[in-house]
Amino acid sequence: AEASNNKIALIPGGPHPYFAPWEQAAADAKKDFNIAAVDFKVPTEWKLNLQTELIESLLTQGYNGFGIFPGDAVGINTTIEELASNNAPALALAGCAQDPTKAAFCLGTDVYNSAYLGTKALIKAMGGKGKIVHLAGLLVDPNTKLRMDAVEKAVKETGGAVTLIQHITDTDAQEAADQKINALLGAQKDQIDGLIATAYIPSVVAAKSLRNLGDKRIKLVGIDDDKIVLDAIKDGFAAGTMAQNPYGQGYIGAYVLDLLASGICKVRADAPFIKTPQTARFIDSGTLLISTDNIGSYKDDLKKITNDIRSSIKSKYLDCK
Amino acid sequence: MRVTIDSIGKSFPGVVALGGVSFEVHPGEIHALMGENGAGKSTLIKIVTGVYRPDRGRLLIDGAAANFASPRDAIAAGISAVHQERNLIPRFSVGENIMIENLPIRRGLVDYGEAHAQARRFLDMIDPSIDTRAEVRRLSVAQMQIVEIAKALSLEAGLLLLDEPTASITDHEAQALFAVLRRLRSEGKAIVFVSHKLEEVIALCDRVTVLRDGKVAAAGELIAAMSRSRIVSAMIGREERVAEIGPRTFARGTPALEVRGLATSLGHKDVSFTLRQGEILGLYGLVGSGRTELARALIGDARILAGEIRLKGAPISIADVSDAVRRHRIGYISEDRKNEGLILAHPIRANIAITIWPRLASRLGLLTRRLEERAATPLARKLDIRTPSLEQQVGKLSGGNQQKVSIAKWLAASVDVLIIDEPTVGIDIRTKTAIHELIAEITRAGVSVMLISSDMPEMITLADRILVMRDFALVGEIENERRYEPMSRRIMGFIHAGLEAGESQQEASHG
Amino acid sequence: MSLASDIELRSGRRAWLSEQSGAIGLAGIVIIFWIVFASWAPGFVSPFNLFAISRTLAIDIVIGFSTMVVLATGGMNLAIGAIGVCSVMLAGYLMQKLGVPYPLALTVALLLGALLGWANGVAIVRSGVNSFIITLASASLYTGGMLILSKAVIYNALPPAIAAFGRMRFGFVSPLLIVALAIGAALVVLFRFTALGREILAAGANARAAQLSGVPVSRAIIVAHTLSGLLAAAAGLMLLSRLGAAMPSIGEDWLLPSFLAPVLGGALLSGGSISVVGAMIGALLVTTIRSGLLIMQVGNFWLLLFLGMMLLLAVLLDRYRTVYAERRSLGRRA
Amino acid sequence: MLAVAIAIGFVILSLLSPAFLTEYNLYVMLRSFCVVLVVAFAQMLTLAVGQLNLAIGALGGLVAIAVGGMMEKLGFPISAAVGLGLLIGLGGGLANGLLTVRTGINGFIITLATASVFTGINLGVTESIPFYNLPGPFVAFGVGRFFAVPYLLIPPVLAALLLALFLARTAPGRYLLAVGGNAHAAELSGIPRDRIIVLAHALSGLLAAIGAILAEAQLGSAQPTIGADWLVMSFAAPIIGGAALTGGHISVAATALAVVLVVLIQNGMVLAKVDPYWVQFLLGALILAAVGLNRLRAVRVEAA
Ligand SMILES: Nc1ncnc2c1ncn2[C@@H]1O[C@H](COP(=O)(O)OP(=O)(O)OP(=O)(O)O)[C@@H](O)[C@H]1O
Ligand SMILES: Nc1ncnc2c1ncn2[C@@H]1O[C@H](COP(=O)(O)OP(=O)(O)OP(=O)(O)O)[C@@H](O)[C@H]1O
Ligand SMILES: [Mg+2]
Ligand SMILES: [Mg+2]
Repeated sequence: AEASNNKIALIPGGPHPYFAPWEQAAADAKKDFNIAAVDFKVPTEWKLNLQTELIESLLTQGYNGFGIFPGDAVGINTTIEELASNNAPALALAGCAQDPTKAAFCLGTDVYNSAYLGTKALIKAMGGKGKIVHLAGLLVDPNTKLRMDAVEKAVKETGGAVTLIQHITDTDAQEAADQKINALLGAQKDQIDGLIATAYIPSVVAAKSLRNLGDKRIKLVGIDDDKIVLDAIKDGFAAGTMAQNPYGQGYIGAYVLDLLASGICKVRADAPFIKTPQTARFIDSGTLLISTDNIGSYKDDLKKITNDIRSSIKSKYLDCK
Repeated sequence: MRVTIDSIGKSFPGVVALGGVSFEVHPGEIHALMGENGAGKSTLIKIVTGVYRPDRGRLLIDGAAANFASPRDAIAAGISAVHQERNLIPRFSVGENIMIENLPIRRGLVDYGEAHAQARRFLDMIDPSIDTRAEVRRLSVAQMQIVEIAKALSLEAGLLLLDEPTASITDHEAQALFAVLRRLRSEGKAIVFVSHKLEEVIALCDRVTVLRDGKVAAAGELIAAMSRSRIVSAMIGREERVAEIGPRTFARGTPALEVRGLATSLGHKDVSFTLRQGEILGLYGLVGSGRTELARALIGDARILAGEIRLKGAPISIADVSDAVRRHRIGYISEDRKNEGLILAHPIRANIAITIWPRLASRLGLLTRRLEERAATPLARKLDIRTPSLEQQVGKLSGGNQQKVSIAKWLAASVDVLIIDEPTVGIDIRTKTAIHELIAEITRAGVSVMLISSDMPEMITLADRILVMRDFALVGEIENERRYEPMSRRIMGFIHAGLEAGESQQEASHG
Repeated sequence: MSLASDIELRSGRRAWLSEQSGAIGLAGIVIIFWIVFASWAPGFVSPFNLFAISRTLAIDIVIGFSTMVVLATGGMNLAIGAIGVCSVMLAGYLMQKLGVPYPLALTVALLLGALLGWANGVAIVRSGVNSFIITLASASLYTGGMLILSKAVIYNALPPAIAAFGRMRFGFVSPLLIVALAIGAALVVLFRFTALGREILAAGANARAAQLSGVPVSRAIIVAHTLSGLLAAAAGLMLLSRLGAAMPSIGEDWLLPSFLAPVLGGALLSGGSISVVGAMIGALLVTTIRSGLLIMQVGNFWLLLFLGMMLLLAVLLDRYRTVYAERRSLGRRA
Repeated sequence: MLAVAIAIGFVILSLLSPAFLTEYNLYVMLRSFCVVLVVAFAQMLTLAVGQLNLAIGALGGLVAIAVGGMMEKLGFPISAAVGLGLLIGLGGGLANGLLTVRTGINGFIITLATASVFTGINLGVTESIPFYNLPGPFVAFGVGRFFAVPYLLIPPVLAALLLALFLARTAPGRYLLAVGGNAHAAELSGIPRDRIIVLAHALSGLLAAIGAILAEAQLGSAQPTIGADWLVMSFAAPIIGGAALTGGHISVAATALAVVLVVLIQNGMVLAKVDPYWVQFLLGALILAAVGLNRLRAVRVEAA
């Protein structure tokens, strides 16, 4: 590709291991697409105002393309709008901004679908019946509501064979998660047949707790590929986990932002976006269930998905000169 | 221990507290340090005890230069002090407070039995009635002062500095203290004694140093060779006879405050009296007899269990203190100026004006500094408050000047009934008269005053009638004839009648 | 140096200056930081960055005020974030679901803030329990109530005027900053020139002495908490206008910043002493350091480290200045 | 007292849910009690001298990743890593204390700033990626138990006993409370005020480090986020336990009871399957109820 003098920033919502692959993705994208700068910039804390301050400051410093994980799906929109009015395109990466938004599109995991598929996988692992508990993230995060709905939908489809005992929320902090999940297992481990975790931390904590209990009866489907969860899958303490594609999000995001910022391309009005409850312009960055079958190869699978999306994205979604 | 103070100087922003002071304290003497409020006495004591460092000058202990960086150093050098302000740990027991410099340790742990036993020994020198296991915050002001004295004695130091130790205790405990001090003198200890009570200074001390505006006005003169009036004129700087308050003419007016059969949650039983308009009604009693607590009940700060309070003939109920002050116009000057009288961090101006804020505010509801200043200045002048400016934080004034502020603010408030608790504690003789005059003046303007004081001469000078309280009950009422001897004998008669009864009871229970 | 006629001369301007010396000194330090950042961080003084700073600053100031008014009483209010979000969600609900015109909706939301603050105050005074515990519990109670009622939905179809206000620019300042300054002016009047404000301070400095002077201490505490609630609601609504949406996550992270500005500005945690101007400059100091460091590209994960060190540096400078000033004034007079 | 509220809660929960009194649930509750307890003690010590320590969580996070890093990356033996971790905590607390005392700046501001410094180092070093490969025995300690008693409970209980003894019966402990009760009076009594304040901060840092290491053992990994949510709880427990923010008045036992109370409430809400939207609300209401009960009793006692 031609050299471009764009400066692209990839900005997560705050420090979190999920985003670690973005750093490599940024470096790879800079090299592969010959972009002047692709930088991974992390807000110091997981707070919307720190994220918006960081973005504003990067704009001041001449960055002109922004891949953002919205610290808040709605709250980020005023900032994205401001970017747009300064001719700096923005993409929502990993998570979406809520419509109406000026983000060009959202490239991320379809949280609703992922939670739905995860629950389906769990139900399958349980043999189609039993009682489950949903471990979710921050209640004030709108995605949590989506995930709760998705879990309920999957449960309802079993026609009563599976029942949902309860949603446990606000388990995003290590210690809160440890306390709540252990309290749950302490009290009702005999009544529970399955756990579906739809946030990073509770997945890790649940995997650990089941291992401590030595309980292989209770099935767990988590999210993300934290080492503890992967080990739990290997050793039979978890049935699977829903992998997301953070590297692909960062890599493809930087690629598209470069094209948009250069003014070469525009987003096609009639592109075949997926419609989700959050946005009408969604591209699935790919999600897959990691289980014992593919635990050795899932990284390659994700790489393949990434390359597929990358090579088709220009023709499918963009309108280029 | 011989202490030489050599041209010591100390300044605070806006004030030269000490401007080159020199004198010497010898072993085996009680050395009086006198001076008007703000003369620099406490500052000097704080320098000797390492609380402040002098700007200039030297301090010599037995001829060797001493350079104290902290009170710790001074204590280590064998110096102990009772400071003017109470300095106790409120949640610690009396015994632990007394022994805190020197807690007995056994096998690495504090030995409380031993601590209380030792504390008992020092406390007994002054007042055996205080329990060493009681928490200090539950004590009365006077009891705290006694604990403070016992604490200073416990160090058995070579130099003992006492800054107005008798300010809020009665004669009874003061005499016990003097006996201890005389014994220490005979053991060769050096003692510095600060007091505004000339009589006790003359009776107790050997020599006197007088400070005036931070300078020495008389250095180490023999008391025996000084007359009362020479000490006074050295203090105030001119030949001036301190005016005695003139005879009071008090026309028996209508009742302002009537109390009938009052019983309180604090333990008062069947208290009844009448305070007439324009009258000064004295309330005398020993420390802990319940005078302060009665005042508390009258201003809505304690639960009233039975009885009736009438104001100008109409029965009233008092919801809380601000109700008493703002609706019923009953004011109370606390004996505890630091905790209850003043807002130490706020300027003099605001402290004086606080009682009249709502009234001061202009029509727009705005309250300017100027308005406050206009109200406060005349009072500050009348009471001769020594300060660089009315903006000075009250906490930075000398003890006596703080007391003046706490009085001034109530003279500003236009209340109908004013309860005054120990008004002239720590006040110099000249200002004391001024305060007496002011109290008389407000009564002439129609304010009715209830005066609580442990200072018998003050009581006999000021009060029109005197109530005597003992064990939370009124035991006597005397028309004041303003002659000291017979009056004090009659008052003590009421108190002793009870004391003897109490003692014989105690003996009975022992026996 | 007894009380002489020069009292009148000494007070007035001199007194004002000495009282404001803390704020003035802090302002000096802020200016130093501005000079440093302006010359080392390209873009720091660009119109866009100034605008961004002014907008962040405005909200931080009002959040700081909300805590400051209870610090004046010697208490704390841990519920300001909860009150803020309740007000915001109510405003969002009124405008989006009920179609209430925005001036009315915003007023009602402000009143809700005041009401919740008032409830805190009453609970503290009536129970005699520490404000820390009461507001800790009520924060949970208010947030919980909001979640139960709103089910954590977001209102983002608000009248366009709301978001437009947040985006508006006067030169390179946001009108939000003007709102914050106006609130500051009102607070100056309250604490300096009204009996009510002075009573709050007196109650904070020494509740017992104030009470014995006839100050209705309970009322002062209730008023301060009501005001705190009102200010928390105001901050929330300013954020609403900035974000253009009412969301249940507002206010979660207000707690520490809300203390930082007033305490930097010289407020005592023990009560009775605050500085409105100081709090504003304190907020400015923090915003300046944060923005400056971001623009100087101080590396990513290490940013917090530098932020902490800059903050230490600033307070040390301030401390040194105070000590130095005291020495000088002594030297002159002695 | 608080104990009454706890007893009531205990009875209600055991009636409500048969699972409550199972050995495993008791173990779970005791386990979640450990870290909070030590953290509350850490704050309690600074409260004792009338100061606040906002850096407890940040220091804890730093110690956690330092210990994790030393064990995983540098291959230090457990004892060395833990020892050094405790030293870091002590050092951090010492720094807080010295800065507060030497500069005369409010401890609130100092610890707010140092909190930022500690977290900054933490994030700078880890880039927020946890250390996972902690040595087996260390992790085993975190999950081990003797019937319902987790091994993890041993350090906090020891800490509580030692602290109670320290505060009640040793000279430095008494000085600590004396300085908090009336700093000026303490100074006049020859107590080295500054040194005592530094001591309080240093011990606070040490306890924060213990809390961090316990949390690490409990979670089985060194998370950079350890400590992030300690702040409010660290104050809440001592203050619900009756500590005065102005200093000089704290209680080890009451603080521990307050922690039990809060843990009980949280555990109870999971057991009772409380609807997520009601969790926050009930938490607030129950804390208020417990405190109200406590207050009512206090008033009764005073009136009597
Ligand atoms: N910390 C301080 N800051 C400012 N000024 C002070 C401070 N301490 C004392 N002063 C001033 O120094 C002067 C001397 O005060 P000092 O307390 O020594 O007087 P004193 O002789 O003890 O008076 P009193 O009889 O009223 O106790 C007074 O003018 C007082 O206002
Ligand atoms: N032996 C004692 N031990 C502990 N506390 C006591 C004792 N005697 C009295 N008190 C307390 O001391 C206080 C004495 O009451 P109060 O202050 O009304 O007395 P007073 O006559 O005004 O004397 P003064 O104020 O001079 O001490 C009360 O709070 C009482 O509970
Ligand atoms: Mg004095
Ligand atoms: Mg009394």
